[in-house]
Amino acid sequence: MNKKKNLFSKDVSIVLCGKAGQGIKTIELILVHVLKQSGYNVFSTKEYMSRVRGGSNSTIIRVSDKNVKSMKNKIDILIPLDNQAIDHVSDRLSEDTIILGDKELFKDTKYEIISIPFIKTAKEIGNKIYENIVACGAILALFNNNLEILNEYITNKFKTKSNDIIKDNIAAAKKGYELGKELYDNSIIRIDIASNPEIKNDYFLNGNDTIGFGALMGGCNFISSYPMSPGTGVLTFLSEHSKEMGIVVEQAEDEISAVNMSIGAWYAGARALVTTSGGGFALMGEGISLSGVLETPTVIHLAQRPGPGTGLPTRTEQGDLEVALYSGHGEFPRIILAPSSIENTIKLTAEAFNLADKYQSPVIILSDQYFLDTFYNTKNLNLDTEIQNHIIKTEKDYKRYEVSDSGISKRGIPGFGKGLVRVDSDEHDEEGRITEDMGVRVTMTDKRLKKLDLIKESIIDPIFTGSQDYDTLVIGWGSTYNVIKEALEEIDNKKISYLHFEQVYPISNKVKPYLKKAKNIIIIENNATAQFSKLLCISTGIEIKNTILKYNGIHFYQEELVLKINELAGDK
Amino acid sequence: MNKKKNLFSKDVSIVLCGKAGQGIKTIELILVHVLKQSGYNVFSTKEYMSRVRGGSNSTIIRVSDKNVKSMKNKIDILIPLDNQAIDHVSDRLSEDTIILGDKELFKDTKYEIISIPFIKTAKEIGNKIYENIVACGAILALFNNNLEILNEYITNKFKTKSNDIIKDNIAAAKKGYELGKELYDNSIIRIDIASNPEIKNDYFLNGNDTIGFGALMGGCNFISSYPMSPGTGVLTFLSEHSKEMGIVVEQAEDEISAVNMSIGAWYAGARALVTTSGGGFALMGEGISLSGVLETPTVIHLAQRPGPGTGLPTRTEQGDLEVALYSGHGEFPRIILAPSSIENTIKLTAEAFNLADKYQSPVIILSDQYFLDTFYNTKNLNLDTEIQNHIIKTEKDYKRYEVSDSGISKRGIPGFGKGLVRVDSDEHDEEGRITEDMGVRVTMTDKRLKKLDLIKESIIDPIFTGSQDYDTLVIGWGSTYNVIKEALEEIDNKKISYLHFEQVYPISNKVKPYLKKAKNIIIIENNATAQFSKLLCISTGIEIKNTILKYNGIHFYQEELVLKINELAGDK
Amino acid sequence: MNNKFTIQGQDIAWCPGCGNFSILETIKTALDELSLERENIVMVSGIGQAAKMPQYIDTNFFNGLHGRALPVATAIKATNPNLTVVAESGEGDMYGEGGNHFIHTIRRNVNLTNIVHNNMIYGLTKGQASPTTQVGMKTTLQIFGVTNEPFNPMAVAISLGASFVARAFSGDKEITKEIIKKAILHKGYSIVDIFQPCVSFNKINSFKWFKENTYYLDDNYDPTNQIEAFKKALETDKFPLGVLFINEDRKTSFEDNLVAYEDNKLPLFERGRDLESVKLLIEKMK
Amino acid sequence: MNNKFTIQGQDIAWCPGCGNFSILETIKTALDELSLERENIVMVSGIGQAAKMPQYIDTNFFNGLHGRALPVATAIKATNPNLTVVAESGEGDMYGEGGNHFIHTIRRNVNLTNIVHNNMIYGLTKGQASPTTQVGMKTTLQIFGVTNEPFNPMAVAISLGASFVARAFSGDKEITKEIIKKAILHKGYSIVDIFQPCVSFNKINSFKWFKENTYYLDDNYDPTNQIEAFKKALETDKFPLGVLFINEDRKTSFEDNLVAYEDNKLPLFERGRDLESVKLLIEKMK
Ligand SMILES: Cc1ncc(C[n+]2csc(CCOP(=O)(O)OP(=O)(O)O)c2C)c(N)n1
Ligand SMILES: Cc1ncc(C[n+]2csc(CCOP(=O)(O)OP(=O)(O)O)c2C)c(N)n1
Ligand code: SF4
Ligand code: SF4
Ligand SMILES: [Mg+2]
Ligand SMILES: [Mg+2]
Repeated sequence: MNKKKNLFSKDVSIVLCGKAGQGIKTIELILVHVLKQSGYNVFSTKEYMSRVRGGSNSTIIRVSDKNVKSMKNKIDILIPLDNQAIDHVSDRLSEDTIILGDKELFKDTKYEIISIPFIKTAKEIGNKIYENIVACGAILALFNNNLEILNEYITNKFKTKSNDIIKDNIAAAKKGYELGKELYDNSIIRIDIASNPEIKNDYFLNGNDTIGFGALMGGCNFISSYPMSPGTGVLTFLSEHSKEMGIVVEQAEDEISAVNMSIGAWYAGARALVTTSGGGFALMGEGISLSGVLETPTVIHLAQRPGPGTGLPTRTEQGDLEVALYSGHGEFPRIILAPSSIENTIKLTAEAFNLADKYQSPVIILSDQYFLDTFYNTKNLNLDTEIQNHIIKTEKDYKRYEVSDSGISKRGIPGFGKGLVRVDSDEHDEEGRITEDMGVRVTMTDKRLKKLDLIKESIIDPIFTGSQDYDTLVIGWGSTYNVIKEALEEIDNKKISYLHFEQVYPISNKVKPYLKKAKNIIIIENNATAQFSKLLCISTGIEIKNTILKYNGIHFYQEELVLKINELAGDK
Repeated sequence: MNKKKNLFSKDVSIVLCGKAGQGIKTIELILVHVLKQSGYNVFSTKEYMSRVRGGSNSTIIRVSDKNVKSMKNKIDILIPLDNQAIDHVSDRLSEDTIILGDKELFKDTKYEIISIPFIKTAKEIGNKIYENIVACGAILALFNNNLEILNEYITNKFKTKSNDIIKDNIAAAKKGYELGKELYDNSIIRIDIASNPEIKNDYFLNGNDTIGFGALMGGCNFISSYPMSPGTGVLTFLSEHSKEMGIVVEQAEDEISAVNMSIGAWYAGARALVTTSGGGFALMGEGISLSGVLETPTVIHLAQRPGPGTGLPTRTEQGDLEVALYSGHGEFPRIILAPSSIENTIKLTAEAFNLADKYQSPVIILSDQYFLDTFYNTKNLNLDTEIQNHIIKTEKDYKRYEVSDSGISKRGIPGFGKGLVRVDSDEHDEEGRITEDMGVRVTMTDKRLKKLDLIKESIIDPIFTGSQDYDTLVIGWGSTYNVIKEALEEIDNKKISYLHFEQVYPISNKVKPYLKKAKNIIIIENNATAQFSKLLCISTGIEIKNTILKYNGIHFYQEELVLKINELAGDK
Repeated sequence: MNNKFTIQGQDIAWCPGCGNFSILETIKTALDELSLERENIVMVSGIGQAAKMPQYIDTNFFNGLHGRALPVATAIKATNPNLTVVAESGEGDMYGEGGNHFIHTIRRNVNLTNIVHNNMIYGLTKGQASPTTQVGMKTTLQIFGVTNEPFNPMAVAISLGASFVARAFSGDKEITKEIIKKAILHKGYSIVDIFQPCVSFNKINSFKWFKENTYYLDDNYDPTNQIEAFKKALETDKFPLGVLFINEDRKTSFEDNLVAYEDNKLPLFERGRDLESVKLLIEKMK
Repeated sequence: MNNKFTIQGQDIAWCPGCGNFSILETIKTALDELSLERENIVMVSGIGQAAKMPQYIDTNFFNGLHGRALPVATAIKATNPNLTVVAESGEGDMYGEGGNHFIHTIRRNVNLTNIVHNNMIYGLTKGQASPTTQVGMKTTLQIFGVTNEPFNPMAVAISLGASFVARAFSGDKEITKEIIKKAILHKGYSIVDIFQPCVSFNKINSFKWFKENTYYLDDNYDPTNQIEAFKKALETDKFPLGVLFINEDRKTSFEDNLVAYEDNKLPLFERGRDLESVKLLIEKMK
């Protein structure tokens, strides 16, 4: 037996891997909850195949004495739940990785496995399905934690089920705990990371929740969408709160209907959201253009996954920035926001509704599978957002497109006031009636485009981290925020600073000096063609030549960023 | 009475204006044909409202002693066919404009009108509808031309109708001719432009025809489209030739069906075309992405009109470059061609099919209403194009996505050879089967993107005009070619040269030196946001600051370009 | 005929003699006779000749994209159930480009009125076949004649158990007006497919042709029987006019079923954001 | 059961117990019994669990976009009428996202076979309502229960006079195989809607439920009567299985009507470009 590291006192990455349908999601949910409630800093994310049963999916749970918000590639403890699991993550295993599994499943593996009889134990209690809970109990024991919170959780989770089920689950947890405790007590594995009771009061939610809550904070009361991974989660979230919060929820027959419904809803006074992924979004281009010409707001959540075509439905990528930026024919302004952290996204999403309403333009929220599926605990949720409602009560002589200095006309809605609200996707005059007058055409185009200048006045500043005195500037956008930040913390080079964009369009003029100052710019994107670097080129006139790109369907790991940033920052 | 210019010996612009349904199109067709057959250089284009009857439409016929290929704003002779016509074009009238009309219609106009009793004359012959032919006869007389060719044309046009109809039309032409001849003989209007019998042998066709013939030259044998102005013309063209040329023509239920049909057709061995306009194209984004991931070719003709939304359905704009460039989610190569002249477009369009086939990628032909509706005579049609057919007969072990050095895999089709042709919009392996293997994902993405390098090796060179020793470089793309060229000829400044793009994406590396050399770059685009300048910025790293933009729904006129180029080239 | 829905001195972009003029008059009269307020009506349309209708009626309107009137109308009604919503367009728009929305709006049973001007041709784009163009007809595009079977909107609507299904003829203003009034008053989705001559591009299905090839259902006709209605819908030697079908089983409309209105009947715009509840929910994430 | 359409040693991504396995077997057997060659069949699908089917059959396939199998299949057939074309997908794909293509493909009468796995749920995306989900069923998304009326594909197809309309049940492999064979042999558009239990997300419409809530049309049933077929299509207490309707009036298929094949029967890829004719046409422009 090699002398593996068996004591984890600062940081541990535990990976659970098994088939779809085996209930990894349940273990994940239970463990992260219980660990966090026990006062640990917990980070968790998952990767999964596009199938309902079978295949290989995995979840990582990282526990640390610091509030970590991203993950490393390397696995400290692997818990394989079926016999393909080890192969599935084999390139993330190191000499040091401890594999904790049920030997029954791994009769002739070359890997060394510390066996826990999950299955036998579960069966003894009465059913193989208790395997999950046995595993939960065992893992908790490695932390030398107690079972109280788990038992509470179980009782609560199964409260609608029979008493027997609760009893069996609690027994399973206990049995698992005992098995794990043995390993702990014999110093085979010990996770002695300090817990902190204050963490109990931290928030603990994933990206999907932040967008859902953000929508609620932004006054969203209408959602029409067509299911598409990974965009569906937000639809489900709002449906779950539809009754209490008074949200109209409709599953549309297709994405074209979804986006047109949302524009109709805004027109009539709702605050509507559409959620989708790349392929569905590609069908909404005409609708976005409609929102542009009508100056009727719309908010679209575009949850990215790798394309083109159907691509990799359950994986992650930042490959849809350009389609978000340019889809829809003709010329009109838009706003694109890219959620970057759990802390900021509730506010960011709520702002999307205010921005759409204020500028009467489409707003796109550009997230991705990685962001949506990632949890970590945090103390600070930025909830500081007000509803800015820009609807007016109309007078009799109301003109929907009255020309104003700012480009913005007051927005009325039908049935509120004495005025009539006329909107037309043809070029129109101030009253909203079709026109072919060339002068009016120019006036209206100018009016619409002028709003972009106004939008530019209040762009969300990019997040700058590091010293003002840098040689190298690292640039990121969207979901890569935490992993880049933590990689740079690890690199700890005062000459490298970091600029991260939560609003990716339009780009503020303030950005150019940051770029000009750098001797070396490195842009990091989870795509193959560095789409954001092109946008920065157009916006600032500066070409960025150093790119760190990844497009295998997986988000960045900390280690690879450390390596590549060092490489590029070094060789000047 | 002012002393107006009444003798035209080099160049004359005649504008016919009237209601939709009044038959201006007929007059235009007859006149341009007869004038060209009489040996005149003829240019003609039109502008019209989005309605079937009523409103105000106009056609310009420019006759010149040179082979002119663009138009001026100013009207030499206006022939108003209804009482709103003069108002409709009033800002194009000058002191010198001669208005030739039926006084009956203009009882209390402030304009001076030389009256010809079109209506009365027509009625005398038997029907108000002969008004058109009366007008044709009269105009021809101003050229001191004879009636032979007109009579021939009439006989031919109405050959399926009764003899009486032919007789009446010929009589109407004669009557009109006599009325016009009076004006000529009395030196009230004389058009004494030299004709040249060789011009009879020139080609005379409009942009729409060139794209239609180009498709035929490119071996197009399938078209599925949904009608949308100004894209419908190409569909109608191919339908008209469907029987003789063996073309499958189907009007799809919507644009999504159209683009998916076309991809299915290519898959099965056809050479398919889709024609549409911006709004329809916006619906095809997902299909374009499908073409990208399947590496199944597709050719889309995107006939631009002003957006966003429904916009101005019958007007012109170059506002859809960006949507052409970026629509479709995910990352994959594409090619965009922008027809610029009658001479080159048959070949350009035919090449679109070869390029799509060779690179197994979407190819977009980006025209616009102005280009499609514009005629001029020309001696040189570039017809030098070969069919490059890239389909192979498959062997039993055929793999559709076999990895190759170039990125291109041999393309088989079902039913041709012993192999099976499997294509999947999910990420796939060499056999075309769905995969979630990250390594294969990267290989396949690289393979697809690599084709762009290959495409870049044979980009159609931009057309350079002028001296190599320039200070100012004017840049244009697509339909503006002739008007910019003729404006520059008028400016005649050796320090200004001209670079015009017929292939707008990808941009060749050869272009950068042209831009670097210039002290001053002026880009001219028929849109509001200078979309091509942004693409040049990304492609070359050079920002272009001088723009001449027009977005009122109308193409550029020669005079305004002369003015603005002089302005921008001057104040350096 | 002028009433409060009339806009004075407007240039109407239809061809002289077009059946749309009668429909315009019919609808204005119907709205007026129903004593509806201008501010409380929204006319939603797509793109086409028929879709220009809202331009000529003095109410709120949403003139959206070709084929997309129904999703917009659905959302408007769901956002503010107090509004009277009419979705009006041509048959190319509603059954061609918008065909998918047509079938799914029927399934939803949104309480709106869907008026389709069926001229059996694409008018605005100058004469291509529409989904209802008859086989054999030659058009500007189908120069060898149409070969696809025409779409039967009545049969499809009935087969999906649509709430109210009627067919009318633009030429008969009085009867058509009464049908439209019934449709608007009907709770749930109602469709009125109106035969409308296009004098410019459809020389076959003219005013005269429609007169000769239609008849009115007689007073004894019972529109509540789905099978009988279906039989009527299949008749094409002479097309029956009138209310073909009323589905008495469809008692609840789309808006009725929305949980958002279960405890609160206010239209969405009249509700504030319930910040406290949201914050409470977020606090639960601790 | 192995035949020439079987792919050995493949990992099939469906859940154990899923009705799709039986359909897979049924189709492979049907193709084999029809003595079709692998190279001459194209399976076209969209996206979904059902849409994975072509991956598991050793023929040509085109696994395209969600909802878009029918336009692709139409074009393949029109480009090469010698191929046997099957368009197969789930009911969400065919009647939801692809609903517009469904109705217009029926109108065209393309000579292809449309197989729809109707599990009354969105399988791949984990359990949202599909167009055929029954009212009241609670799903991962419709947590308060479905309220929209289910789409009736049989009734709609019959109302549009579809050429061949059948319904089957995945559990009955032998009968289903025979229906599929008839559908493929039928000239013109044929649809086979197959009830298929989804064991993961549809706990209501289970194997047992389908068994109990269906019956086979008896041998005396005459499928050529549109009205009778319609009546059958409306039955929902127990759903009839078998060939519901054959439209004897539809004699020509889409490809038959294409002028491109009037003088030349070759599939498009076998024809060269007729350069001379094109040049002649261009010369006429002088
Ligand atoms: C997405 C899109 N495709 C195509 C068009 C072009 N278009 C406008 S109206 C129309 C058809 C009109 O026919 P119909 O709906 O029957 O109305 P009608 O003009 O006959 O009243 C078409 C194809 C468009 N505006 N948008
Ligand atoms: C344009 C688009 N929208 C949505 C999706 C996501 N999606 C994939 S399959 C599917 C539904 C599957 O349901 P169904 O067609 O009934 O097939 P099943 O999985 O039940 O066999 C959806 C919504 C997609 N791939 N593309
Ligand atoms: S084209 Fe036809 S439908 Fe359109 S306005 Fe003219 S007559 Fe009416
Ligand atoms: S989710 Fe349902 S349809 Fe999909 S494979 Fe599993 S059982 Fe079959
Ligand atoms: Mg019509
Ligand atoms: Mg399904």
